Amino acid sequence: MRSGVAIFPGSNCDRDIVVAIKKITPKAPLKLWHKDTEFPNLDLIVIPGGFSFGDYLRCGALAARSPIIRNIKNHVSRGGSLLGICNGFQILIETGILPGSLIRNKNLLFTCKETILEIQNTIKSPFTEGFQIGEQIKIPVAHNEGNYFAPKPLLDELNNEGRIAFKYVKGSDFDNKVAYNPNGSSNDIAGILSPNGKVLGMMPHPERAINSLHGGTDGLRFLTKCIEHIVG
Amino acid sequence: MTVSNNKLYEDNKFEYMVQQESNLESALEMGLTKEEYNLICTKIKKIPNKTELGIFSAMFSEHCSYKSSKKWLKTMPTEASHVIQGPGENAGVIDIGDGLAAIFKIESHNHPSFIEPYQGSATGVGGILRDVFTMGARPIALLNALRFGSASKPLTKHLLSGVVKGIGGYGNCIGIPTVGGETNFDKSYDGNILVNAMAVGLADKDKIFYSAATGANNPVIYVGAKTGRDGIHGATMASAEFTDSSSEKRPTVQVGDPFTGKLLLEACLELMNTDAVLSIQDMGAAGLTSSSVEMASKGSLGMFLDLDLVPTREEQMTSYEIMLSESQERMLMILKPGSENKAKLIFDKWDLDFAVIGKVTDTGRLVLNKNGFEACNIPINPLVEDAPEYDRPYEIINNKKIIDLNKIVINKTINEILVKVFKNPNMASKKWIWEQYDCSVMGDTILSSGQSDAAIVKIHGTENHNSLGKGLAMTTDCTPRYVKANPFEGGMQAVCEAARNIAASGAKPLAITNNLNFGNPEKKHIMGEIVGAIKGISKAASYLNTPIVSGNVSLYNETNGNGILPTPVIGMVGIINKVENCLGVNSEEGNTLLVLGQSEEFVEGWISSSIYQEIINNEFDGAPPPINLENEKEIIDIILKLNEEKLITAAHDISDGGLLPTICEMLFKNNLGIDLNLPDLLSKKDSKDILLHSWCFGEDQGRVIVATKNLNKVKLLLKKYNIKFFILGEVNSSSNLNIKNVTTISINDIKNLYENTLTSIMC
Amino acid sequence: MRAIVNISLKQGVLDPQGQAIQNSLSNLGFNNCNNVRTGKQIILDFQDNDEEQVFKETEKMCETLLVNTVIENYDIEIIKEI
Amino acid sequence: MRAIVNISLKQGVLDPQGQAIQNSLSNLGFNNCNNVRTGKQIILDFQDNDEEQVFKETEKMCETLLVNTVIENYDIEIIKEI
Ligand SMILES: Nc1ncnc2c1ncn2[C@@H]1O[C@H](COP(=O)(O)OP(=O)(O)O)[C@@H](O)[C@H]1O
Ligand SMILES: [Mg+2]
Repeated sequence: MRSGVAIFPGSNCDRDIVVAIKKITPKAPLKLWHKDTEFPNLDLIVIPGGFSFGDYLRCGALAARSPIIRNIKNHVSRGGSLLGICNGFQILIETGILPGSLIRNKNLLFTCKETILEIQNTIKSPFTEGFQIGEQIKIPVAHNEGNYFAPKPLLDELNNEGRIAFKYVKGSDFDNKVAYNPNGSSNDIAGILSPNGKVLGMMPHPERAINSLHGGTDGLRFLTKCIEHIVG
Repeated sequence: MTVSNNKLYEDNKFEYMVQQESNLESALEMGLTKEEYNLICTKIKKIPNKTELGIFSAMFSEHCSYKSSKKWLKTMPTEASHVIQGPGENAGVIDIGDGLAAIFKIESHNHPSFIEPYQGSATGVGGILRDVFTMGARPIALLNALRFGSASKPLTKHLLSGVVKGIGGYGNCIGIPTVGGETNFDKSYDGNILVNAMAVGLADKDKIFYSAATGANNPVIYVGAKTGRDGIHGATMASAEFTDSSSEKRPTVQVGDPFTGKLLLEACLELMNTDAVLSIQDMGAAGLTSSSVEMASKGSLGMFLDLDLVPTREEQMTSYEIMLSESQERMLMILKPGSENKAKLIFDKWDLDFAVIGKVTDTGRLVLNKNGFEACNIPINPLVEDAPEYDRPYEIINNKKIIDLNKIVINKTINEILVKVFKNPNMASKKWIWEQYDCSVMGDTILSSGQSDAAIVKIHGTENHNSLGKGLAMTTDCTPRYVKANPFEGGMQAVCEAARNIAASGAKPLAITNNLNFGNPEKKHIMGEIVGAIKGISKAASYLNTPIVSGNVSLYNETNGNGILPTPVIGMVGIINKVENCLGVNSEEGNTLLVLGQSEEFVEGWISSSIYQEIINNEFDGAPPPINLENEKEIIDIILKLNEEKLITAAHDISDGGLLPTICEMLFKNNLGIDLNLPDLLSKKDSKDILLHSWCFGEDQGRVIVATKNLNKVKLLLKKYNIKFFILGEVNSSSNLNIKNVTTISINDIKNLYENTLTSIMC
Repeated sequence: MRAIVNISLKQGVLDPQGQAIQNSLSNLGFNNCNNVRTGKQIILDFQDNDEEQVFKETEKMCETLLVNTVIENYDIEIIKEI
Repeated sequence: MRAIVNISLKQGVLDPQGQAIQNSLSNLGFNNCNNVRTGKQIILDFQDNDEEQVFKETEKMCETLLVNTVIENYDIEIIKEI
């Protein structure tokens, strides 16, 4: 699988996602710099977490106007898979690739906690194909602006089209380290898909759950299945 | 040197003014004394102009010169075979094997955080990170030691929430995990909060960068953010006692920009990967002044700077302002001649300013040009070597009172006391704080806040087929009330608790950074606290072979004459060879809990200066628990030994609150219970017996509780090494802490208090 | 010449910060205020002195970057003399 | 009655956000703008209809909560008809 990680000057989870992908496939992802206007065709591009341009103005707003974005849009129209994690999700929203908006957490606090996600989508997507609807995975969040907000018609549309990838749930091994809907998202939304299922934006960080000692290994399981299904 | 030139006057009135001769009055205004002013005039053989005087005043400030503490700092143990660089550089450096070095330091941003909690604490984090990456290290973890006034005050809430937001705002954005720290509340901090931030980084042992200037004519480079009028005279402010009128100094607040900080971090590390950098120094307190003077002085050289070439953010800045600005995210470097273009490309890539602003000289003088005129020409030596060093009179006051147990009127049951303990924000969980910190970015965090006595961060890339890798353990500790009661014992205690915490996480203690926060050193008893604490820290540090490799001093933490509790914070770093062997505090069903360092015969716990004593009497009183260094070392060694043999699964040191609260903390996570054994001597006592209470809540040092699945093997080993121990009981699923014939305590109820006390204060 | 862009949230968009401010205000005893909303201001200084030109350029900046028109409204104010 | 509080950074206080926006604008080809500063707006709706009263109350709110007077300036605008 040929993958790439888009790096903005304030990205800070770029190394983490590279480490995670390298645990799964031998081929290291290509590092794509935000000023790059050309790169080879790829199967998967990941936009990692961080604070792309300091998150000034609006999270992801300045990044969404970088030169690399046009190529990322081309990648999507070629049918490539695209995963935006945390700030990456915010960037996807700002580019218009995914709909809605991500606003300040309801409690106005940066929140770093584990969450339990339930797989929800009914449309086919390489990102969740390896899971049953209703399956749960434990993945941490760490963000200030992850409160998914959309007008009712859009929420209905996402729901009806089966494009809500994950919801925050209380889960079975819920304990005090785990937060249920830590940011106040509408309908407990933690991640959404594009109409063709090939673009996923999610607030939680799967690349931070790849180690049995810290955060568990559900993130590794999730990313492994994603990669398996993207390769086909 | 006075410039009475019309052209200069027309071009820039203000520059003209700062190039005028100073007088005593201006010296006093800048915080210098008359003696210091006279000394300056004599040493430089002229009357300084105002820019020159400003430079002296910054360098002579307590903050830069350590004039009150230097004499005593020199007495600290700073050497060991694993120390690569002790105090004197931007941060301390120790050898951690495999060709790697750990680089770390702690620093205070107390005064700025009181004035503007968000920006003050954010710039504190930015500053300490620069200290670490200036030396070539990639920062891998942040910690913070915080002290606030009474938790019930609205001002405390405002300050705490701003400080936590600021620390998170910077650390989360730049992408370095905040993994631990400590937080205390006490009314003595009402007018002077303490915000100490610690950063830990990693570098290749043979690729460490220092600040000494080298080679006359080598180019001096300015990189990073532009210079504005931020924080001018911040260093002097940080050295002046607060009065109510200090709110007038407010516009000098510096604003942190973690995004630019991140760019600077990446650009510097990228440049350090080439061979271009000869020496490098961050611009911290007193900005361009202290960075240029320190570089030149350490290299026994001089420096010429053309201030017209300094990238500025504001119009018409004077030489005085440029030299004293404390704008953040800036660095000064000396490059190998000819490598300027290569370096500039890297800074262009990261969209940062890059300017050649001068050169190294062999004159031993600091010469500055502004608007084509010489704005400053002074010898470097007096700025550093002749900086005043005071031998301030001191008196060490010890509270020797040992509370007579028989005189204690017990007015509460054990349950009620336990409730009081966990309703105390000092004892309750700090999760409201640490959940606002990104603790897992960089993907190497193994244990962070709330999981273990010390945080553990994996050393990236050390994993191999038989281990998940090596890790660094880190903690900050200080119990100010002990230091107040007896500075020497309190100083030792802080070191020992830190070392115990490192060991309880499964790691070997290695070295110390320290932040000495005290009141006004011109008062004899405060100076006594400083001297006593330094002596105590030194004694314990050398006994445990954990030398002091870096640190920071913050004095004059007083408002209207009320000083803070003496707070010498110890930041300690240790190493664990296999992170999978790390230890947390949480026990599991079926574990046996044992307390090490205490025997069956031990019943009379140390109540003086304890939390228990405060609960009973509403105020702290009495001597702190004594420290026995031999015992401390024994306990540390045995924990490491037990862990090496894989005989224990959790460990938690007994500190504030004593035995019973410590046991509770080991049961919380999994809602477990225990039938607690009592020593024979206590088994027939009734529930209001003072010995029973002192056994439960005494704060005797040198004790750690461990959890094991292998009681017999543990006992054998403990006997072999002659370690005192007492078996507390087996952990069960009942969720009750049961003391036979005395009481039953619901762990769930206590846990609720523990978890929610701080949150309910803050929300 | 200066352009001031006032950006506010569209009707119906959740404003957690405004809500939090309103709560704090009422905790502090300010009870007369029945709604709080937050907005942003961006102040742009131009060398250009042609009002229409500056207005048009600012409008374009708003549409391309400054404003998230999905959830935000804006208006532009031009100040000739700074 | 409505009170609009415009909050801006004091002269000389670093505005990293403004700088980042300015950079981004110039990368997008907007080169005529030579300085960008950011500010906040807080819009308060009152039941009260006494202009002086509302102004005074808003001023008090600014000093106690809304404005960080260490680094920010503010002005208050009263709008009678919303
Ligand atoms: N300001 C803070 N930032 C991060 N973690 C904190 C902070 N204050 C306390 N903690 C965490 O809370 C836990 C308990 O702290 P403390 O009571 O000081 O522990 P101990 O007594 O074992 O030293 C530790 O894990 C510590 O790292
Ligand atoms: Mg402690």
